[in-house]
Amino acid sequence: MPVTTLVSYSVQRVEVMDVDGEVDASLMPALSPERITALYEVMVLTRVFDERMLKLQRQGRLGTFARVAGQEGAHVGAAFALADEDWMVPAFREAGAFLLRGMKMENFLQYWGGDERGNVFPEGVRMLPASIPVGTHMLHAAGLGWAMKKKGERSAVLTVFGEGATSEGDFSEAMNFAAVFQCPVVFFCQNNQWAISVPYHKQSQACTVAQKALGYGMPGTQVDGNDVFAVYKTVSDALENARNGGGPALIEAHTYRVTDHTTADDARRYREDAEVEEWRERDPIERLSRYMKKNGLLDDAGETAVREGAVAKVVEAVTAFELMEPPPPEEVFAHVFAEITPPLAEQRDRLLRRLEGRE
Amino acid sequence: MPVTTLVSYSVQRVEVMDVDGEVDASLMPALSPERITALYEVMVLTRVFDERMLKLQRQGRLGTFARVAGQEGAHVGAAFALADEDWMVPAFREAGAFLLRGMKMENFLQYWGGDERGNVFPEGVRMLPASIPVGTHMLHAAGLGWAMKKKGERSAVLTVFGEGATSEGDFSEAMNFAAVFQCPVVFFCQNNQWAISVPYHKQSQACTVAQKALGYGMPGTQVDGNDVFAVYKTVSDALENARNGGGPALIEAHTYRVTDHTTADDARRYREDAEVEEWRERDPIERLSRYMKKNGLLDDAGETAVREGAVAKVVEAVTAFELMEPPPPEEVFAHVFAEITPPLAEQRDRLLRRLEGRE
Amino acid sequence: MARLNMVEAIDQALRQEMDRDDTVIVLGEDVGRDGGVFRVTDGLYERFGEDRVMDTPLAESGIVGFAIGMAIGGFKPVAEIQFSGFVYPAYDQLLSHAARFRTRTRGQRTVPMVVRMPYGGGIRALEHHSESMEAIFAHIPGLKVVIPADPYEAKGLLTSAIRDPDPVVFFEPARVYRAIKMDVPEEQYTLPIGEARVVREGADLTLIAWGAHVRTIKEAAERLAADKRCDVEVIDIRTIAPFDAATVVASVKKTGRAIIVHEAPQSGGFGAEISAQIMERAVLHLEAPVKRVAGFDTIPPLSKLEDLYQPSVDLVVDEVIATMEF
Amino acid sequence: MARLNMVEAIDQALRQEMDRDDTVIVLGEDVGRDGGVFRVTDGLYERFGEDRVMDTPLAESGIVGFAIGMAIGGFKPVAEIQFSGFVYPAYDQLLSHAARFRTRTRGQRTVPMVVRMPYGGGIRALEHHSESMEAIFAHIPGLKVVIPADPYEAKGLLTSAIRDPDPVVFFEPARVYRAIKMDVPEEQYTLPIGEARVVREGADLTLIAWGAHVRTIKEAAERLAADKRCDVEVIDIRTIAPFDAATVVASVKKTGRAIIVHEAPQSGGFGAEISAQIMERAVLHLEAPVKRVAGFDTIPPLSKLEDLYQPSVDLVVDEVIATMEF
Ligand SMILES: Cc1ncc(C[n+]2csc(CCOP(=O)(O)OP(=O)(O)O)c2C)c(N)n1
Ligand SMILES: Cc1ncc(C[n+]2csc(CCOP(=O)(O)OP(=O)(O)O)c2C)c(N)n1
Ligand SMILES: [Mg+2]
Ligand SMILES: [Mg+2]
Repeated sequence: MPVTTLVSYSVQRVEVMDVDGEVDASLMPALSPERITALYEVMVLTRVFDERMLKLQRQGRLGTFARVAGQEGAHVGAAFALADEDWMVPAFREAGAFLLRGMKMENFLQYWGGDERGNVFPEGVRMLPASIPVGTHMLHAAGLGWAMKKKGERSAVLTVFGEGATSEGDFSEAMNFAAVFQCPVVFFCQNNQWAISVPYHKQSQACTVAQKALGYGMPGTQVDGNDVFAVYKTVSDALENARNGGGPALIEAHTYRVTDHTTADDARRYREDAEVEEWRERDPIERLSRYMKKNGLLDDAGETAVREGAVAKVVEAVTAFELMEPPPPEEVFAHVFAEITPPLAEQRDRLLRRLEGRE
Repeated sequence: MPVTTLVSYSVQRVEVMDVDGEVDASLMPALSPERITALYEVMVLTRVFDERMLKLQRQGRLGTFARVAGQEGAHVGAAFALADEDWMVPAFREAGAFLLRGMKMENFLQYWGGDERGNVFPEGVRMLPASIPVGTHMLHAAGLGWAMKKKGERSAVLTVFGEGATSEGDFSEAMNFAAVFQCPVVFFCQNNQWAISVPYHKQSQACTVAQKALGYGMPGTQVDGNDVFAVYKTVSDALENARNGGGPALIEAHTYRVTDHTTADDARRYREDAEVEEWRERDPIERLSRYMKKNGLLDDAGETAVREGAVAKVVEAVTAFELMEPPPPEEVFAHVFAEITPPLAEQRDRLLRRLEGRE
Repeated sequence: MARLNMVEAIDQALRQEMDRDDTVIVLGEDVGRDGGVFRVTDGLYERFGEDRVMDTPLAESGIVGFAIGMAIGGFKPVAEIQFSGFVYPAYDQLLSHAARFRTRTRGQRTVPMVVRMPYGGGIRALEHHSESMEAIFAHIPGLKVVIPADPYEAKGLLTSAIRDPDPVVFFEPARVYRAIKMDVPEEQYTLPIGEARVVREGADLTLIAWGAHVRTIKEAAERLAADKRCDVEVIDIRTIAPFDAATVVASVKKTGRAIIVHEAPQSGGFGAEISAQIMERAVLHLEAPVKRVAGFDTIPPLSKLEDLYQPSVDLVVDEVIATMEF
Repeated sequence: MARLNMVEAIDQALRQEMDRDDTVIVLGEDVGRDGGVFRVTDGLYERFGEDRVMDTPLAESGIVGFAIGMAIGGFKPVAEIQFSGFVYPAYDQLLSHAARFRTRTRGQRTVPMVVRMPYGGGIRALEHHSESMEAIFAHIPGLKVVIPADPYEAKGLLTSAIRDPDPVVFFEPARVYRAIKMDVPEEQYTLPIGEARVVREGADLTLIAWGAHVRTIKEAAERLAADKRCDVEVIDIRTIAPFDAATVVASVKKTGRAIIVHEAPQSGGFGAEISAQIMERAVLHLEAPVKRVAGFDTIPPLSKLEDLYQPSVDLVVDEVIATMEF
């Protein structure tokens, strides 16, 4: 038979909880009420923190940053599936995952306020800092995954990126390296439909991001990214499979950027409010709270309490942030190399002498 | 239904002619006896030329080059589907396509003998020179395709590359740009199973190269690359579809590199002779000659005549090549910019003065 | 004559050249409906449509490689890289292809193309948004590297760059984008690529810069003049490739002293090339060593320490005085 | 003590360091069963297996980016780029990540890694196989750039590079690979990164080079000595980043003359940095201008004209004489 079918594939979409908070019991991940509450709390904290960061930015106390409001279901859900031994390799729109993994809020503010010292994680936290060059960090995740496997650790790596990042050549190379070396890596794409002003259909002709996995011999799945249970379940399964030597996977969280791209952007220049409104109705936090209320895990008072608790934590962090000393000048030179080189020492000394002379 | 199938794909393999030269009439492309003879002649010429280049290289008259013997079915078959108005954007293992498109053999030798002037095509030939950096040139094909479309030309671009090239990020970007802008480009991969010493299964975990198209919303097809009719038919259809505004396509020609990677390589270091022998039996030229003999298009005497005709042409080209003057020193500076810049003119004049002083 | 900032001047240059020549195509990330993240391409999408103002996928190598194909196919692409900190994925296409097609085909295939991008620090930006790596482009044979210092320069040089038959990398100092307004003629004009510009004549010392730091050295010169300390000549290099040694050398022969100012890391920055050329062509005329006032050999610090990194007017003034007193 | 060529010396350095430290991993295109296209990794695959000598897919950015992850994960990757002409796709990973992780995490995440590659012309190679673009790496803050001149140097410097806690780009002059054999100790040894080396002492003029052209200048010095024309000091820069200005300056203060020789394009080549540093630190000691003998600002020509491009012993000798007679 001269025209034969060599391979066939299909791409699935996973949904566990609908907009009303109703769940499919057969797919519902095994999460204790405490864990669900914890998940809810960190999602709310993420939202409150994000809103506060916007204020700080508008006041000139932070630089440009990328808001996460509306994407808590995706990246918080995914990071919630991590074990302590796992690594996370983020892009720049995963504030909730930073909080969840143990980064202190004041340090997060410190970094986005223009001080590199805010990039230091508490000892033992397995996470890399935000990566600004789009699409480049997934290769680090692949290499890190290889390292974990080679050491015989039963751990996996979660790397997060936007759908725009899948257009970069490095994405393709990372997928391929991870597949060829069967690295324990979960590639998690927050497909929020926009890369600044470019909508997904101008970014790619592929119906889904998930199907990009097929070209690398890797499984690809789409989940409703505003359904935190679907995200948690799919990522948990993929991480566990990776830890067990099952190789990498690509997961596309189908979500939406309801905010501007960054605080320097004005999304009204290029998209319709109607589209945004439609997605606001699928808000991942409200959806979870509906589920929790229906299942006796939350009531209105509790909801207020969680929010107020979050506000209190954020206020405390902002205070700590504002008390921070600016970095001393020698910080510019301190960590270029393990040991400062003579040319750098000379440049540093010249600067310090000059600054002294001024004082 | 919480787990739904979003999209399904399958990848087909096209075969028209088997190893004995028997064809599937329903798929056989409409080619006149004259065209088939012409195709056969250029495949034989390519083989003879390749063998002669090897001798010249061993004698030190050519630099390192990549042999094409055994891959004539793939790249010659594909280039045979081009119209004059179409462009071809090659890698470095498509000698037959150069001959077919009208590059003079002596100029081809001149280039591989270390003289850039051999890269100049006869006026009106729409082809780019060989591209040595693997995987980079398919982007040029995409942009060129865009240009043809924008000008309203009914033409398409054929770009050829190896399976190793599909690992480079630029391949992914080229596929994506071509798909997003619906450029009339046929991406033609000669999957010869090896990228120097790296076999396909270490290059990619994907069963086929063809399925890589799916991630870009592009059709992907595999053909038997040693079956020149299958290649011609599949590429013709894809080019015609592209010319008609149907967008790009990826075609994987499943073939084999029976030679060393280049004249600088020794393939016995990394692969078994048995594998090579197996593929030699699928030789594309012999397969075509069996078909032609069965169908009264060729006999033993004709076979000898074609070969001898090819040898005569090659001998003539080699003679012309050997009569060529070496490039004059000013050639180094002649084409850096449209107009030589003052710093370059200074460097040139200094060199020329020095060379004069020596004479 | 309208008073324009650099963003507006570049936008106007693009619009006018696109009006004049319909093979000119603007492409890049967010250059379309959004008008570019700095609004440099504002209004072009509305005027010329998505076929001539193309929002591309997010891939810099793709943008430049695709533009090469467009150029070979008869168009004049003007590609925008959103920030120079993201041009590195395209470095290969620039070096290995854009800069080489003419040479390797003996002029048969050419790549008339402009790759423009904002660059440089001083804008309190994120990581990777403050780099000044023009030197690595100036070292690539076959590329021209143009860096305007003000709105007038930007319009004229960009128009020339678009009309140039060879690939041009066009660095736009982000710090200058909205910092100054000046008179810019409405009609089109060109400025020469390959010629430095004497911004201010002076007798005692030559200050040399490009991009944002032309303003730094001009201010330094003015302050020194106001303080009656010395009479400084100010040169805007304007195109670091090809480099106009003649103008620099003539000036240094006259003044006997020179200081080169750039924010790029000092080691291997383009200031070294200028110093070396002065050494080769004018050392006998020097009254003091040629100095460089440049960025440190460090990653540009984030905003809290950024000011330390940027050559300041103060620092330049002090170094001029030190050189005068040498 | 065995007589080894540079290929063998590097191979030995890799083998010994892999024996000593099992976190060292070699990766790249064809480094495994094939032993590398120049055979630099010959025998390593058989000895250490495919987990420590990894044939990667054909993707340079992938190799370097993956190696960064490996390094952060506790390994010491030694990545091979098959030819330096193909390193540009990886330039972004080197500049934007490898060189910056330490700075941006204040030392919490580091990238101890070596990226080695053959470079330079003189081997009658294809397009893109003769480049000498070391300068663009020396300009990247956070990278070290090491270039051995002979087999002994190669073994010691590579051993140091692998043990270095920071990313090192290691350029191997392809022309030297099999051109010379010399005594190389069987036992491991290190050579300092950041120190230039006085290869030959001399009183009249300092010749400066790195990589393959250390041999060029040594031969020039010897010929000049044999002809009793002058007594030349020869310096091998060895690590262009960090650059050891002290050794060069001390020499030039002694000799009063200097010529820098490199095959990279002259404009923006690392020779400019050296000249600029001499200007800044020793100009008063000069008896003649510092000169550069360098490649043209052109694409390296293919083999038929390649010899014109390479600085030759003849040319260096003539330039020394001209400088002496200045
Ligand atoms: C290599 C690179 N190119 C361009 C940019 C500028 N940029 C920052 S974010 C962004 C869009 C990213 O889109 P996506 O990957 O979908 O992530 P999202 O912002 O939607 O979360 C762009 C173009 C960059 N940071 N890095
Ligand atoms: C960017 C780049 N990396 C490495 C090389 C060295 N190289 C030349 S050909 C080749 C293998 C190419 O394999 P493939 O794409 O399958 O083509 P084939 O040689 O099999 O025709 C390699 C690694 C190169 N030329 N360019
Ligand atoms: Mg997005
Ligand atoms: Mg191959």
